[in-house]
Amino acid sequence: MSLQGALLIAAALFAVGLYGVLSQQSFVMIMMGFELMVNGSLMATVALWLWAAGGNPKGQVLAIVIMTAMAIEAAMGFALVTTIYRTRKADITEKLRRLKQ
Amino acid sequence: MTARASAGWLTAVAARAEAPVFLARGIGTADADARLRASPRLRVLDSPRAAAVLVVAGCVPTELAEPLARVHDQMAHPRATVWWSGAGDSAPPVGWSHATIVGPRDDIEAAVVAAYRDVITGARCSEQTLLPDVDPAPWRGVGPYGHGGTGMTGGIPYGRPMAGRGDDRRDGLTLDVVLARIGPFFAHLPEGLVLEVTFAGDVVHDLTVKTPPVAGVDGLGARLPDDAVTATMAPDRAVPVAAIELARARQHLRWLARLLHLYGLDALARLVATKALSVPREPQELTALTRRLERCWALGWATRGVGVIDGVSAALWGGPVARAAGIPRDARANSPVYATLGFQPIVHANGDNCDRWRQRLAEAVQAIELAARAGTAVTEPGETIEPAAPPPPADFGDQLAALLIGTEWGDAVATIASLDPDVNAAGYLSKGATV
Amino acid sequence: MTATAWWGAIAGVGLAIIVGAYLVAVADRAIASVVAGEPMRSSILAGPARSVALGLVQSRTTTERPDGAAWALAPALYLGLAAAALAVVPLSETLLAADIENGLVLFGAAQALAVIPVFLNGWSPNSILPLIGAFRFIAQALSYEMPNLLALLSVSVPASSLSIHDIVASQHGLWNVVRLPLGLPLFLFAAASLAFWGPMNLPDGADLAGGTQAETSGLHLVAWRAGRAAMLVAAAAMGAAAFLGGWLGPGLPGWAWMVVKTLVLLVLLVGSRHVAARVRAERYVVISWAVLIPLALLNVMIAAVVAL
Amino acid sequence: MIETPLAVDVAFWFFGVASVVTAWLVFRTDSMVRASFYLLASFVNVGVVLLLMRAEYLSLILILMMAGEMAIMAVFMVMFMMNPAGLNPMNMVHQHRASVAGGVATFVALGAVGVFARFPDRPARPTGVTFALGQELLGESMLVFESAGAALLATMIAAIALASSRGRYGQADDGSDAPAFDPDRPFGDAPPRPVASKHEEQAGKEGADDMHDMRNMDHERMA
Repeated sequence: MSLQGALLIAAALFAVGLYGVLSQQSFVMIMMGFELMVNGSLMATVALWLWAAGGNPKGQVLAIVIMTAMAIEAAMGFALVTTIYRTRKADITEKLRRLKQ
Repeated sequence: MTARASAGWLTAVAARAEAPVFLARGIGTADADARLRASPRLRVLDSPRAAAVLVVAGCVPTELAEPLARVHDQMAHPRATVWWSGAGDSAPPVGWSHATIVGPRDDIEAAVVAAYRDVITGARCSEQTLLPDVDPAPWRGVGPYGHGGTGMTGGIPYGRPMAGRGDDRRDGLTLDVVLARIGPFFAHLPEGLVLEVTFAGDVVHDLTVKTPPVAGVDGLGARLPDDAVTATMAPDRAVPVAAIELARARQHLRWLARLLHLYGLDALARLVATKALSVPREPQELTALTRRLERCWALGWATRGVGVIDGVSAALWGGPVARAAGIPRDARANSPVYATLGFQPIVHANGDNCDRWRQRLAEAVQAIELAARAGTAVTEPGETIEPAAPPPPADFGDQLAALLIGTEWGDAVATIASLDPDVNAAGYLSKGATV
Repeated sequence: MTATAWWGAIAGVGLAIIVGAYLVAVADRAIASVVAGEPMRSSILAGPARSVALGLVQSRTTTERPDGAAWALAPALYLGLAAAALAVVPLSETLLAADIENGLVLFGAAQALAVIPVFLNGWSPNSILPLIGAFRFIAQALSYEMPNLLALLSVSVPASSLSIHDIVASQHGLWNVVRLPLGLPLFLFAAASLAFWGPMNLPDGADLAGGTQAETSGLHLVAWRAGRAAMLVAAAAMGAAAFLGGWLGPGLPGWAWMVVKTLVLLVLLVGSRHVAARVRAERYVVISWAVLIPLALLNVMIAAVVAL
Repeated sequence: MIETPLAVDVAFWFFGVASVVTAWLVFRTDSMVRASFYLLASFVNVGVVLLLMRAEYLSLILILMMAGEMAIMAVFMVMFMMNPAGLNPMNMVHQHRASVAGGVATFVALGAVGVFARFPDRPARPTGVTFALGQELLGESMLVFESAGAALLATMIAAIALASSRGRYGQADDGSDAPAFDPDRPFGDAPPRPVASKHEEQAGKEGADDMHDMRNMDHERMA
């Protein structure tokens, strides 16, 4: 257990999430990718808080802000998906070409 | 202790448990549910999976033989069948030779317990599957990935179509729907009724009656052992009023037991089922029960405003359903003998599930009162007899669809149960009524 | 913690679950007998053991193309979550399986995760009625979780701590059931919902032919029912600790008070099955969101005012 | 540096690697429900790692929050996804190679930063973490905490406004068209109504039940 190890795992989570965001067609799967990316950054934050920030509680506050961002991302994501689905009947990105027009 | 000895010890303990029973109701089985449910040595299950004894009650028409076999094959081992044929003269069809056969006047409880004990302890072999164990559709082989279907987002993989989105029934958000077939041995539907339901989540998105309830073939309905009244009931004969009214009370109480079970009140259901088996002769014996149910706010809360039937539809359903909706139509009101007994039809106003159970409970109490007062009075030959549960309307399927589409499945099941379109009970009681 | 303490804690929680689940089954039968007006039979005590024996004798069945791994995992996970929830509840001032700073949060997390096994148990058999039961439970869980967490939160405010030990200690002189009168009813509502017991039995109702357990038999079914009973036990123990003052009480030793209080709540929870009809799904959701969440918020505000 | 027992080290690597593996499985499985539960598993694994890293409160809150979110996620999948079951292979990806390259490059870059950058070595004290956090949240960082709350409230209102059926321009579903179910019609109209296939007539496999017979249905889409 070390700072380097934790950051490595966080980087891997972030990368997997990024892969999902870039590659998936389904909105819900893209959101999963975003969640994983935020998850990775959460882990990195806590690791830095533990090893490098001397346990300053502000580090944990930052982590809580990240988790809030995660919740907001999910809520807005679901709301947007619902709206797009209502208006366009689309649930994968390829169907949204008409959005560009 | 060897493994064998410990297994013997285990089975000996298991054999003393309440026998888990799944009841497959055939024709002429108004009594079966209450008889099994009232017994402390049995446990009636809603699903055959965990049942050890399959009780086939009444006559099973040939078109239901295969579904019945499928229900049988779903049960876990060890399993046994008790064929409770009602009249006792109809042998089970080929393939059911292992089943215990019980006659109408035999002790069904003892037979089920014995079958359970034997099959658990190994004195009797667990029954083999009746149908071949094959997939309904091939699971590999077609399509670009060998997955059995065509197209990524549609097509018919494995021989069945993907779910489609149905029109919205609620708030403008169209969702996926799933088509399923419920019946013919679903515990809370009338015997033989098969519904094709399209579910959007918990909501009944669409509903069609695939097969109507099995109507009693002539004479079959009258085979119930304890319904002496039905045996004597004929249009050209005078029938004792007391017998009619006790049969009515019994029918209503049986129905109430099933409804209480549906709402999860199993202990009360057992109490009511016991009362249905030996209908009390004093109306006071039901006052405690009535008060308890009327005071059970949760039951009122769960049933009020659900499945409202009024106006023309209520008149079509007739009987207690119509009277619960405020239509005071009752053949007994025109009967001279009932007039001498001071009969007044009971009505309720709202026509919802709540008023329907209140209606039937009040009618059961009234029926016991009438029976006590009637003494030896008899109806006039040829007189119309009000059935306890009248036959369902001719456009049964349309009525159900109009009533249930858009409701939640729990409400839909409760509404069907509250209508009590018990074609068999209705069959014979109304046979006395017609002509 | 030493290795002995670990094993002791695990054994203690396991024993509490086995004994508690058995007591739930016995209480259920006893209350049913009272409601049905029957004499007390010997089967009330021995019946649950016989049913377990039947579960061991009976084979498991399978459906067409189930997700076997997830299906088998579901009851184990449910039992495990109940055990985790029970582990943070102290039996007496010194007797506690898992003494952590955030016991209340761990309890809440275990309860929140219970959605997963229930959903899996309904979804994995690949059959329509269990599936509907699974979806019903998600709707139910999303509705009860907020009142549940808010009710739990309210007891941490007067204690200024998330540790259950401190929460019990803070009730010296005045129990939370008096201080926060809305808390316990909200908590019990959520507890019955969590174990989908009695009036809250939406996912396993008779209208779904047993819902999430419609396709299960044998040992699986026994484990599933044990999990539900264990959830009830965990909730009753937590209710006793958080609202009824846990081990506090005159005369008797602390653990005895805790056991008595847990049993009282357990009988309340178990008995609800025999006196209240199943709530309609729609009404359940409306009540949870429109009535109980505001009440729970009010409860938290009362707690804040009391703590000032 | 923080000295930890071997058991904690082993647990750290076990759950850390498990979190990455389950995250990867999210995009590899062919069932939507499984995908969301793998995501939850990944979160729980991260939660355990946070627990090992002494952030007890954060770890438990993360698990608590994600349990609810994954439940919602599963519902959404089944609502919106046309192929949640993996009846047909779920290969719903685009620009796959670029994505893999992007992921790998990101991992290499971030990993390099994590491994080679020099961070100050100031480990946290092992106790009183939650208490300190509470003091901070309701003391110095009150403003941050309050903003998070306000942001969540705004999100709730915005989400409801977006998702409700009536927007400021009238009914949200005006002029919509149904999704494509027919592979030949990518923007097709109404889906074919599920019809009973011939297979229903065939003899049943044990386990496909008749009580609620649905063997001709498409329930596996939920698998």
